[in-house]
Amino acid sequence: METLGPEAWQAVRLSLKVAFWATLAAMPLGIAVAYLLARVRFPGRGLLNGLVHLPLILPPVVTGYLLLLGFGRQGPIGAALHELFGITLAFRWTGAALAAGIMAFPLLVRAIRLAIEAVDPKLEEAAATLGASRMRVFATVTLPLILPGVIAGAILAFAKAMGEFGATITFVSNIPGETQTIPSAIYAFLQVPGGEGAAMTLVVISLAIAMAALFLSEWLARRVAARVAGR
Amino acid sequence: METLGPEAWQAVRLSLKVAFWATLAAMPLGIAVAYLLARVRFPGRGLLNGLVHLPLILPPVVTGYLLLLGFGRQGPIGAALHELFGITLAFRWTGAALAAGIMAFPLLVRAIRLAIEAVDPKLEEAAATLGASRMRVFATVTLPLILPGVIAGAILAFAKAMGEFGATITFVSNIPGETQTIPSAIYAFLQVPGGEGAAMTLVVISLAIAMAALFLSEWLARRVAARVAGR
Amino acid sequence: AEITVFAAASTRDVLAEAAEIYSESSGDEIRIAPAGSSVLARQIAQGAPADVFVSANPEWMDWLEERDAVDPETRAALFGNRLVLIAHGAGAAGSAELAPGVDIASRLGPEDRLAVALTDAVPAGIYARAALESLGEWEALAPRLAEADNVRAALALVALGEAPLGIVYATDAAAEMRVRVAGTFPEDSHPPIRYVGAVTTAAAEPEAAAAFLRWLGGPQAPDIIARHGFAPLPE
Amino acid sequence: MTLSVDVRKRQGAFQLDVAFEAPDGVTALFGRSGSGKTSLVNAVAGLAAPDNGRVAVQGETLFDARAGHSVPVHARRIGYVFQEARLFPHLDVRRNLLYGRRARGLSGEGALDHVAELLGIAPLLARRPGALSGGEAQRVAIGRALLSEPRLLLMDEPLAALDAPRKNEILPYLERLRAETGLPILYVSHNLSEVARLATHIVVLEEGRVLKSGSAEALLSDPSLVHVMGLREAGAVLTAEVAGHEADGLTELRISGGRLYLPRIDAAEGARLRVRILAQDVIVATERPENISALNVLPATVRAIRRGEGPGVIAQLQVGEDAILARITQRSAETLALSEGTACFAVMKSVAVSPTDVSQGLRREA
Amino acid sequence: MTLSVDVRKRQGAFQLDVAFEAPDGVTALFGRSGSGKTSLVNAVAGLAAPDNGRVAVQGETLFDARAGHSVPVHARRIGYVFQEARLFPHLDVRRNLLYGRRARGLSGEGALDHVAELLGIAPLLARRPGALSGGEAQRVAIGRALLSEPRLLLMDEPLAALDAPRKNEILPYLERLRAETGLPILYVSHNLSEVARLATHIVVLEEGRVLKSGSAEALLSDPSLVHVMGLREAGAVLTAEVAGHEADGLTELRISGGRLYLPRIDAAEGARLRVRILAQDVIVATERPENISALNVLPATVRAIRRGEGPGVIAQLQVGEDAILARITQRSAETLALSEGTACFAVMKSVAVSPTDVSQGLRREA
Ligand SMILES: Nc1ncnc2c1ncn2[C@@H]1O[C@H](COP(=O)(O)OP(=O)(O)OP(=O)(O)O)[C@@H](O)[C@H]1O
Ligand SMILES: Nc1ncnc2c1ncn2[C@@H]1O[C@H](COP(=O)(O)OP(=O)(O)OP(=O)(O)O)[C@@H](O)[C@H]1O
Ligand code: MOO
Ligand SMILES: [Mg+2]
Ligand SMILES: [Mg+2]
Repeated sequence: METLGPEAWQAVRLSLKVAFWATLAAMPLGIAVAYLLARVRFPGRGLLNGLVHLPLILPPVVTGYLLLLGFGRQGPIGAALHELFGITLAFRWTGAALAAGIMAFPLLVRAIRLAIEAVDPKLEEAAATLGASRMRVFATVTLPLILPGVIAGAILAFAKAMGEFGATITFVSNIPGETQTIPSAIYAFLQVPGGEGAAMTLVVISLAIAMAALFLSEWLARRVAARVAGR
Repeated sequence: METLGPEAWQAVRLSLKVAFWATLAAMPLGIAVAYLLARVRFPGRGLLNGLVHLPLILPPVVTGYLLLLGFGRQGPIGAALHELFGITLAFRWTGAALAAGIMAFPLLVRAIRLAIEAVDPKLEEAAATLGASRMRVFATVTLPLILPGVIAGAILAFAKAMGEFGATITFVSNIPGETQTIPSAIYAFLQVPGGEGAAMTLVVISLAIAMAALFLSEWLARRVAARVAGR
Repeated sequence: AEITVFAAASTRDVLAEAAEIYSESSGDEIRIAPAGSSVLARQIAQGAPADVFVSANPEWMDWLEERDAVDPETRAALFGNRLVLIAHGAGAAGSAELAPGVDIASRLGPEDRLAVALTDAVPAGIYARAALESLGEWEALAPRLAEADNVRAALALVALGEAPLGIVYATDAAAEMRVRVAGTFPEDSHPPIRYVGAVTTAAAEPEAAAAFLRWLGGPQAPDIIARHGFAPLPE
Repeated sequence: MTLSVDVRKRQGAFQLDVAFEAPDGVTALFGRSGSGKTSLVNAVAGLAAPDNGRVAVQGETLFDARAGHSVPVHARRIGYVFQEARLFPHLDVRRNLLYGRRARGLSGEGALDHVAELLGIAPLLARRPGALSGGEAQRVAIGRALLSEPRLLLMDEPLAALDAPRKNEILPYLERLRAETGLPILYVSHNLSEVARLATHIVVLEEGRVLKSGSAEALLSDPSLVHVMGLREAGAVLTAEVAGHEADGLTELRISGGRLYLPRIDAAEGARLRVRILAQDVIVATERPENISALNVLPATVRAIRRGEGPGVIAQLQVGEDAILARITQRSAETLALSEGTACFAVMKSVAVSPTDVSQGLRREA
Repeated sequence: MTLSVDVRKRQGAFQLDVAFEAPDGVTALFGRSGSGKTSLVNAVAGLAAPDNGRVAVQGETLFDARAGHSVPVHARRIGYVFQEARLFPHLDVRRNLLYGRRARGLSGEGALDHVAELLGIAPLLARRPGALSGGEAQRVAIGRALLSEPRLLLMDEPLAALDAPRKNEILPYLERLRAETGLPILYVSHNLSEVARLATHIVVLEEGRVLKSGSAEALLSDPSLVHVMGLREAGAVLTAEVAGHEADGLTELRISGGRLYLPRIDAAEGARLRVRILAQDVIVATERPENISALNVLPATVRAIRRGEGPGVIAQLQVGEDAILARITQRSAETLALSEGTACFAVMKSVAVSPTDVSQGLRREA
């Protein structure tokens, strides 16, 4: 393995940052959407479900392209965000986080949704008879019970976000220090003669991080599951 | 939207074929691995879990490259398959199916695994006291109960397989009628100025297919879940 | 000043080395953002913070010009490349020019394929197709291609022996030990391979950017360009 | 009326069609397995919306199909002890118990200690539900519902999983609850002695309909309900007044037809209460038996002799203004030549009318 | 010995340490909530491995910690009716019932119809478990276990969810099962009259240990177990022989101390059976009462008077070679001047000793 230049290390740090924020930001929305899909019947439920899954289904490049069209500086949403809140996503690490978050979103939602569906509604009923409103039931019964699922989903989303490439490079390009994540750096190394060594080193690093995350997820989820199962 | 040439339609048909077989072939293994991960404690469990998740975490190009190394004509597995069974994967639609299957595998395993973990072990115990061996318990109790999860996972895997691009093109390249799937065709269209129209038409087609699959999955899973829940 | 260069991925190293040298003399910071030309062009059209665009083919530059996203005044061809036929395995480079009637198909086994980049999408593939057509080989080879999504992937197919033959840039062939050049396509068998650069209309410091581009076309650059295997352009 | 129910609901082939009014106190829902008890209780709790009808508690309409009105479950303030415990697996026993108090913003510890003590779950407070036995879990579930301070308590066979001594420990608490707080309870049970002990009012369900509804006294003495209640449970319920407590631990009760001596009852002199006398515990004698351990010998007149299947008959005896049932053999009836109008004595042991069948704190007609 | 158990297992703060041998027939596991009954039954079924010890059924060792031997659950051929029904939700009732037969390769329909009829679940065969009431589900679970043709049946409070008439319908079937097939049963129950009716052998657990183990007769008559069984359930079990059936529907039984008349019992003349007489159903008289509906009046001698708490005493009476317990008031004991050696009469109604407490088909000592 080759030793890596400062740019590569920058990519590692950036990837961690991007994946972390992407996951964190996706979580509340992910939980809300998963709850809607699992427990509420409403028109457009199928559509919402489809929408959530889009990033999984579309080639990532297409997702990136659509993001560029929508959230780019010229894009309607991108322009509005900039106008109203001074938020720029295009070609910033925040945009990379958006892309990574959107790509990881379906995984997050699925994991949480399955966890919610596994919660016995009888327990929620019992909580309601004890005076807990729907919100309270969710916070005090459903949420603690799905925690293993949420953790597993979050760490999976994190791993996915770490590995996301196509949508990210298409949306926010490959600017060192700003949007060049590990996969983008790998791509860049692979595109030039003699870059394979550095690319492999990065692959190994990202593998190590992802594996560590997965082990952590298993371990956490098992601990939480034991607690939650009342053992 | 532009009208599509015969090559594009060929890509649509091929994508369906590739995704179908990828999903079908991944299913038994996916169920087995999910069962192992969910219900059996063994050394190397964490490693197996990590391995299964690799395709989700690695940039797809890297996965494709690794496939090429392993399953290519010169690769040890590819060569052995060719020698022993006359199976060639390289540059064949079967290889595309392999790539798609491997990329979709983690989704399949996760869905099934969560479903298995949601099955009440008390029911499996009850089956054992009635004389059912572990295998029989699995076939007659666990499997029927996880069916909604399996269906949801399978259709998700199918959708993912339909959208897979990076690993596929890297492994089996882009041979019209053999390995040129919808995403490859979209990618090609996007590479040239003015190709967006044709690309978008294909995007819409693949969206339609994926959405149909998702709706089907929801519907099936709900029906099966109702049956399985004993209602 | 800080200059961001959106560069066709294959030019990252050559531009990075050039930039390092240029920075020392000029004091400007140069950042290279490497990606596919098509991706970069679209991003620039969407207002990407690029000061300079270096494209692997002129079409995407034309496309940006039409959209007033680059300054035509600053557009310049930077360097060229050659298209070569490569074969799996190490060995001496046969640099012989390929001529009509070379019958590449006959060098492929019945199951074998010729690795190229996408022939109707990626520059290297488009050039390869043109070259094969002008040599009269296209008919025979069209069904025997393995088209990769970029030229480096085509190179990898040959390097791993998955395809015995491939068509790539000379720059790629030179650095890969597991392939040898089996012949070079005549310059006139395909449109000239030109990497072109221009300053974007959105550039924060168009002057500094233009200066860098001019420097690339100037007398110090050819050494660096040649060292990376690209073909310096005649004045 | 505390609870007014009038609901119709179809479930597969089963049709629930029930209307009744329940006064304050404990209303027992009695009926065979599958008669619709749980379905009905769910409708009251708001867990299943009836197709049609109306549910009101203490004058407040909780559900009205015609008005499209339905108070959400959590706002009904109806406690529910389910047929299965349904404890929250992620919370320890203490926090399970306090769940309802927290949800309703009630302060906790004092009430918790009290209830935990009474239900014998104080040593379990730090445990997780997964480490409880079946009966322990059910006691926690009862405590949890009580602690949420509902205005109506639904209990779906809450004691079925408990052993007899534990049952006998909890029952007095439920009685006291009824007496002290006046908390109205809708109580599902198969166990007639539980029902007799707790219920002031009984609703008998059969195949989704109300077969009979009325005061516990009337229904428990109703020979026409013997097929639902079981022969062994046939009997009569009398209203009695505490006449005094005696030194040897017996309590003297006054009934319309005389005096009854029972093991000490924890009620003040003058208190009115209900006594259940099972038909099979009553011996009929045509002359006053002497030198016998049975302390309760009341003059009676045979009102009717009903023959059932088998060798037994039910003799309905008039004792003062009350009717008592006696289950005796046909042979005895013939030997004693019992027929309508025969003067006789009803003989009952004190302990046969044990506290289990004494209902305390009877409220004057609601 | 049919079942030989000697297991130790720690669960949190709870220590199970139980050894007993159970003969053929029905062995009742009796004990308060949390005493370790379910834990023990699980160890026998193989669902939880003991830390230590040995389990053998009909001479075959199923578990032996020292030898590291453990037969897998499915190969033990031990049926298990769980405290909760645990029906397979994805199978209809019919296929739930046949599950064990299919797993063991037994043919089905005849046996199925028979069992479904007996348990009253024939109309439910096409239903899904989700559409069953609590009691219906439990009946299906019983049928499912029976149909798997186990060599030992574990039942963990199988009837707790059933109403009295249904219980009384199922109990005879369990009795017949015991009599006809000799299927040994380990039966967990809180309900002493169930236990009395079914069990040939009783194991009393207290805090994870065997408090007492022995024949049902001995244990049900044991005054020292009153605190576990509850005062109301104290009584005696006698062995009797059918002397004859009379025209008016009564059956005459011969016991060591005389004759008993009971409502008709379905047993041949000469058959031996067991009769349980509750202490609270026995009246003591010092002269033979006349003109009284109680048909059973047996000469007796007071063996002992035990005072408990409260106003009651337990009089142990010698009736022939048997001991009978009578629960009477202290006042009566004094009035009648009962003391050791007093000659007296035990008076019992026929119906008080109803079929529920008659155990049929008693096997000669196993
Ligand atoms: N979801 C359902 N679909 C169809 N039928 C149902 C459903 N739930 C219950 N039933 C039927 O409705 C009837 C009443 O059920 P319910 O649970 O109210 O009975 P229950 O009186 O509580 O019985 P138990 O004493 O056994 O608990 C039963 O016949 C049952 O089979
Ligand atoms: N997993 C566990 N961890 C710790 N303690 C446990 C666990 N499971 C059961 N116990 C404890 O073991 C004891 C015996 O439980 P078990 O379920 O065997 O009781 P039981 O006699 O069946 O009671 P019940 O009649 O209430 O069903 C109880 O005190 C219970 O709290
Ligand atoms: O230089 Mo390219 O556009 O990656 O083939
Ligand atoms: Mg019920
Ligand atoms: Mg138990």
